[in-house]
Amino acid sequence: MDTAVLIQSGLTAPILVPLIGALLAFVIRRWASPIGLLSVAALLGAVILQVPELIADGPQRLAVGGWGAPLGVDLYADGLSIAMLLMTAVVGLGISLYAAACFRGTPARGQAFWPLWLLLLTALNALFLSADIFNLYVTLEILGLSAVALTAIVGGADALVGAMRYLLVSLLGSLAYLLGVALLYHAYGTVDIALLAERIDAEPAAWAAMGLMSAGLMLKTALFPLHFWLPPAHASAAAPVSAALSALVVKGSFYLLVRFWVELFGEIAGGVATLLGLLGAAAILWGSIQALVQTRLKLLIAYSTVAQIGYLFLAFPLAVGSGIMAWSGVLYLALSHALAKAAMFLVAGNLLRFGGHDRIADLDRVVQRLPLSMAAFALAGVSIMGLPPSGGFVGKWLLLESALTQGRWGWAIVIILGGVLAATYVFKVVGYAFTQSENPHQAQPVPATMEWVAFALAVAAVLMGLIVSQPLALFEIGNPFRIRTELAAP
Amino acid sequence: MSILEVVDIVSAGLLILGGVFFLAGTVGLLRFPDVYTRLHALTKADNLGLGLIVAGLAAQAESFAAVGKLALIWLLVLVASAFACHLVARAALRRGIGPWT
Amino acid sequence: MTLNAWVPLLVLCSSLVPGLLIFGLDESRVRLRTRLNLAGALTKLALVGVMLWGVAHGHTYEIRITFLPGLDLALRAGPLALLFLVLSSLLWLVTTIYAIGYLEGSPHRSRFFGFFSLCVTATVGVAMAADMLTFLLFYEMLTLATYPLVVHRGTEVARRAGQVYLAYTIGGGALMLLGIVWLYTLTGTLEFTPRGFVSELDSSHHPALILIFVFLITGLGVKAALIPLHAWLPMAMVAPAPVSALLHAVAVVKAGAFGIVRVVYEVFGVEFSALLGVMLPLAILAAATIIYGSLRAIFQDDLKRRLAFSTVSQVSYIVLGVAIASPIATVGGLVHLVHQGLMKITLFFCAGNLAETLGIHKVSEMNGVGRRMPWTMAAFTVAAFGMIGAPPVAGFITKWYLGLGALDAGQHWVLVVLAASSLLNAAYFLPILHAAWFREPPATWPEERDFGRRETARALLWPPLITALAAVLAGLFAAMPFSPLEWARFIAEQEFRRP
Amino acid sequence: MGLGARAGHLLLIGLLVSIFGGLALAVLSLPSESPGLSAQVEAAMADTGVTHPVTAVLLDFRGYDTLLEMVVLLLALASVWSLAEGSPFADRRPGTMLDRLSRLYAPLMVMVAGYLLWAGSASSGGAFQAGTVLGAAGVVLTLTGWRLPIALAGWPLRLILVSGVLVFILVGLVSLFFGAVWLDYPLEWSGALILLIEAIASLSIGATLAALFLGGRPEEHP
Amino acid sequence: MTPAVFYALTGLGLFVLGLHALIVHAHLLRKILAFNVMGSGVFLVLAGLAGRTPSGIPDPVPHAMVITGIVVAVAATALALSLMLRVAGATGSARLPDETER
Amino acid sequence: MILVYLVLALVLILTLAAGLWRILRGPTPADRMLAAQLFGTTAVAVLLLLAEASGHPAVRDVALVFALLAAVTMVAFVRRSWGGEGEDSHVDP
Amino acid sequence: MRLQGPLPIARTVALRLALFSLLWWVLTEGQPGSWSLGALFVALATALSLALSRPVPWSAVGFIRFVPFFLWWSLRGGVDVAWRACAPSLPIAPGMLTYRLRLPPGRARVFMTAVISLLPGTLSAEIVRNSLFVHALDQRTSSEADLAALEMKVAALFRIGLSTQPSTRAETS
Ligand code: NA
Ligand code: NA
Repeated sequence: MDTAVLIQSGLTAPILVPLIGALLAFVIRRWASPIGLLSVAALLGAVILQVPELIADGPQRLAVGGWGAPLGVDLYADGLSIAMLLMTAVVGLGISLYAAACFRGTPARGQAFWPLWLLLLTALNALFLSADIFNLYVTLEILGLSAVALTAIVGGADALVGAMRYLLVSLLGSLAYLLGVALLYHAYGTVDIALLAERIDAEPAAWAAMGLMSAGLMLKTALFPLHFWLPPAHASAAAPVSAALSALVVKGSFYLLVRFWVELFGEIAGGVATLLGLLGAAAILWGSIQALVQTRLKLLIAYSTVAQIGYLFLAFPLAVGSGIMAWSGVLYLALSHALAKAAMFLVAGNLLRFGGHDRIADLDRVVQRLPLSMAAFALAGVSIMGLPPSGGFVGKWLLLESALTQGRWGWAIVIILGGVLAATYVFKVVGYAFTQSENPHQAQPVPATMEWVAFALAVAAVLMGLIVSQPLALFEIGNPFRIRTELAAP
Repeated sequence: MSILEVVDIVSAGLLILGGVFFLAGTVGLLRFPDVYTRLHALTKADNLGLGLIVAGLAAQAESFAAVGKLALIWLLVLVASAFACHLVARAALRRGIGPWT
Repeated sequence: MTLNAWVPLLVLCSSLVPGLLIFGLDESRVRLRTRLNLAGALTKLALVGVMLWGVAHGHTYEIRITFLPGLDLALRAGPLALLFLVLSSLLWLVTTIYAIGYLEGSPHRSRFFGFFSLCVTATVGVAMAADMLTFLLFYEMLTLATYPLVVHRGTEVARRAGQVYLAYTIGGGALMLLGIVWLYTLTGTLEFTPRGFVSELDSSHHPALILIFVFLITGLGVKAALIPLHAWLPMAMVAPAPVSALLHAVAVVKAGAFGIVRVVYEVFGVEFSALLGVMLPLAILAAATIIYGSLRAIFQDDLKRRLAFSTVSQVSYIVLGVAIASPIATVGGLVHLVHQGLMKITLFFCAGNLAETLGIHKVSEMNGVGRRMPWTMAAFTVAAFGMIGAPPVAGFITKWYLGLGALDAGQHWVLVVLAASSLLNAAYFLPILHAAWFREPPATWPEERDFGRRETARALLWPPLITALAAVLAGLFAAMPFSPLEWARFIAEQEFRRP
Repeated sequence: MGLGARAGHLLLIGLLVSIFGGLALAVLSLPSESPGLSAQVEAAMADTGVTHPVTAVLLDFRGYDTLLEMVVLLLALASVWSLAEGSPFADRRPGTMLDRLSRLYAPLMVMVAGYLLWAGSASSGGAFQAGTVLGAAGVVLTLTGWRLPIALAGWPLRLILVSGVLVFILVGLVSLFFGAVWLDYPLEWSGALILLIEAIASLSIGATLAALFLGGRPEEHP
Repeated sequence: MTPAVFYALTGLGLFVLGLHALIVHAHLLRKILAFNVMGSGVFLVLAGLAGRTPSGIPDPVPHAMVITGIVVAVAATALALSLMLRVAGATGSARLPDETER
Repeated sequence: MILVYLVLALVLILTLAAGLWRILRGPTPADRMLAAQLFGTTAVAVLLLLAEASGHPAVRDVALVFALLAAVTMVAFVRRSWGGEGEDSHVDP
Repeated sequence: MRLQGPLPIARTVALRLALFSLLWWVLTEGQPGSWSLGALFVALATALSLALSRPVPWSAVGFIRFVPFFLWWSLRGGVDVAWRACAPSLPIAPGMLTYRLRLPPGRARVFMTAVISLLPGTLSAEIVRNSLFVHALDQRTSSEADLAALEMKVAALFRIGLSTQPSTRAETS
């Protein structure tokens, strides 16, 4: 065996580890839960092992099967991919621990959960590592189908209808994407992103492909006004699934949008950036207001996701003038949102299990009855609102700085307003958590693991606001945002 | 007139005849009054049509194995339609669809 | 890093660590909780004492970590920071003792004292913040840590008050954030510097700077309860009395006022602020708040609401002192940071005692209460006279220096405001004193509790007596070294020192 | 349909027509001749061990895509099994005619599947077509009352279902021993390894498709 | 018009027709069928344009992609049908709740 | 000959279309069950003709698979649309 | 029902192996190099077929006699229905016949049921006990005699001796 090749092939580990785990969990159902936990732990290890490699040698490219683009499929990892992989592994581990405790009482549901969940992680990692737009189509499908199936595993009309709508949207997005891929291949004779970047030009085929692929991915990311499917799906799923959907799955398609934008479309269609930003701004306002008027906690959190997705799209217009700052800010928001939103949905799961419902106004003194969960909710809320010190604050700071440096006041006001609205809906929940409900409910015990996992994720979201320079340095490995050096120099 | 031309003519004749039976089957399908009679048309005429087409193609085939494969295909269709015919008729009968008289 | 660098961090931790530990404590562990509270408060006081001595002898206490490239989070204990630090750590100790007595036997005390400690942590963080970013961090932390105390009782009224409190403070915080980021994009630094760091900017940026000033003052004015941003404060009166004390005297409104001091002196600089033309509007706003708060206070029958409007009025003395832009007025404003704290906390302690012991919540129920609770009402009387500005209580010193400063700066209208406000102060305090001491007590009190020989519980009685005494001493020994006045002078000298 | 709905429908049609127009414009703007990757494929065929270019693309050049595609199938099955309570065809016995037909056809289908597998390396065909036919055989048998023995319906069946993906991964890992990256088959073994993958994959695909068609988990209905 | 372009345009037509059916029809089975029509359209574009090689022998790469795409479509359809049955079982209707009026 | 194949294939496709139109109109569900049969037979014929016309004998394999799958479709169709009616086990031992 | 003659299992296995080998040869169109895989699948298919279909007695002679009979009747069947479909007067008179089967239940009966549908004018619709319900396209021409003749051929193919007399009657519908 050649150690150099082995190390290089380590890039496949984030894909193969959860995949093999999924196969084992599917076959050996009795041990699905430990197999799942072990796989996710191993996944985290495998991803962390990639980091020093990346820091030492810069971005990695691996020609799977030894062929190399354009004939074969390449894997590619730079700072951006690694950041997303780390996010997936960390949040994934949290969700896995939670799920193991959550499904202990319902083994059938747990056995259904693990293979699907591990396949979802496989798909996410494969997506973050792929450099090939057709291969990405397949990963997108795995991601979408596993997410749909996970949404449905609780059963019940709400979850099933939510899952069905999600499936329709997901398939529509994939088909639009695939048609775009078809056009790009036939226009430029390759599906490798790097090669496409060299060949792409502002011409009808590229424009059509951009429209199709962006629309498909925007649909999957649930960017306003294509968000309609998200709240019912995310709100009706089981808690660990909701967490995974909001924290991780929507980031997958967003990541692709960023990649494609930076590598392929940004050059040919700069003007569309403003449109994306405007949709993002609308998402922030609309999502937040919708979150505010919800009476059910999980729907509130789901609409908050709609709003937070909006933030991610502010980078497109802002990056035109400030480059890395806006991208870093958005990436920071994406990562901390993953931690915080996962924590919030897990807390919602705890409250649901505790009280049997998630009506906000009927929360019955949960602050003292589930203090750890509520602390987790509040801390996650801090990051969602963007209060210091938290990952959300760093992200918003960078975005604000990028907007104000360019004197683009509109964006700055939207960023600020979104934070205020977020505070309003977060504290709506926190406020009712202090009061006694008029409809007191039977309290069911909540396993300690389920509380601690949510808390740990929330704390991590806050801590991201104190450890900033390392993640920022990681993002820049391999110059994923294609910042030209003369611009990047201070 | 060479052997090849004769084969071509025979082959074309068989093929066209096969097409005629397919056509007749469809005419029956359109004209016959109930599901049972339409079944007659479909099963018998189309199978004969396919058999004639297979025969026509077999005359052109490059090898005995190819002839065998063509025959195999015909046989498979034949068996399937014979069974299907019975099953559909039975299903119709059990659903209380009376034959047209 | 020198040993000194760790001291600010230790000051933070002296309340943070007990707070986190208390969260984990079972409700019934009363003794352990009390010990943790007192140990934290005493440790903090000791550490602050060390720094006070050190700063007076020219030592620096500073710790910083990198936040973003080129932007640090930093804590530094300078003279201004210490003024606030001493006040808050001293009053924390007293308030803790008071709260232990006040909440005896009530539910959720672990949560209460946990957040109480976090509140103080945030306050000392605000005091020691060495730049605008760090300031913002602790300022927002203060908002978050206070919220659970405001809604502590868990009633619908408390929840509503909490929402109003947040609506104001979060909105203010958002404006501040906008101002801070904007400032940063212009200057590339946020570090508090004596006489400010923005004056070098090209004059084309002056309109932007004015707007930034407005954003920052608005954000800070919410907590400092400047009109029209004051409405949350009277509503927050639903919280338990120790919380009111904390809000009004130690933490929240003080953090706002202190922030205004920082912004005017160490971000913009007094002279540059005057150059920008923002000082007169600020002074007028402060004056208007002073008058408005006093006027509203007169018509409140609810004792705590009357005190709350009094706070609205009194805190603006600090802002006024800053806005007059003369060294002497600065001393008056700064010293009032301490003086108002001592006096107002006394008043709230007393109000809490009346509520706890006799069930008295309204001014109209206070007839003859001086005979039933002489010690409490004695402390109340001292503080009230201080508020009015009667010598030798500390409030007099404040008004004296403010008046002198206004004369010095040629702003004679301020004297009118001061006089009017003193009259109004008298108008809402003297009737209380008259009723308490000179009216006949009723046959029964609304809800009397029996404390045997004493008029009320020991833990409730000592704190107001101590703070009232401190208010008198601060006035009597204003000229002594380390007195609030001397320390304010020390600060003012630095702020107005010619480079 | 109300007036508003009609207007909405017209709007929709207008939108769709313009989408079509835009896409058609893109298609018409493509160069009329384009080699795509056919030249590269042809040049590399000698290194694949198979002779049919589509098979070479599917199992060698873009074998990773194919692996993921088999994951999709498995995922669909895992999803369907997580959804359905049981096969709707649980206990109904077929009639004599159906029973006979299936008994006659099943061995034929196995033969055809084998043939398609063999044909894949040289002409169109391969694991997926063979798997489809095998799956059809499974469907026919199950529909006509045949049941997997209970002893095999648990993990042995699941092992068969995952075997396609598993073998693909493992064969891919073999290449690591030869100092090559994952899925880079050593040249002299390439054809045989691809055939191995295809053979097991077709079995697994067949089982998956049949199971997908039948819906529920088999072990719940012995 | 070359056959390649003809196929591609037909494929685009199918795509758009399927999209129309997807939006207009409320019944889930029709929506699922609409996806299959759209998918066939995409595959037709992908495979049809592969015939533009100078040699006339179609480019094998898009063909392989189509095979992959078909398998994915089959899997997705199977899941969709299964889910549809569950939705129908749970809600009593194979339509999404807010689309029942159509 | 190629012309014969192609024309014939076209004719078959047209008859298929006509037949399908008839079948899908019903009127009974049993009529629709004829679709599988008509479709299977005609499609096999068309595929065989196209295999000959295109010179790709491999297409014949598609016809073969089609013939097999047509039987499967029919079995599935009959089984699925039987809907709860009795089995014929009472008919045969 | 009576089996005529023993059925050595070895003969059946050999026969089926040969059949499937022939099938493989047909499928691969005689290309060499396919037999390693071919042997595997021939063995698999044989095993499966043995598991699914027990050997039954049959007669090679009967088979050889049956094939031309069947082909001829199929041709007649096709021509018949095509003529009836295309004739302007639509000369059909459909109806149900009931035929009393003499073949015992089993493969022979299945075979007959299937074949009837390919023959002129008849369509097997249902079997109840020993009664076979046949749909006739033209009651006037479809005769019991044809069905009996077919039954005899099938019986010969499966080495079955028939005893009772055939009987059909038109069903009033
Ligand atoms: Na409540
Ligand atoms: Na290779």
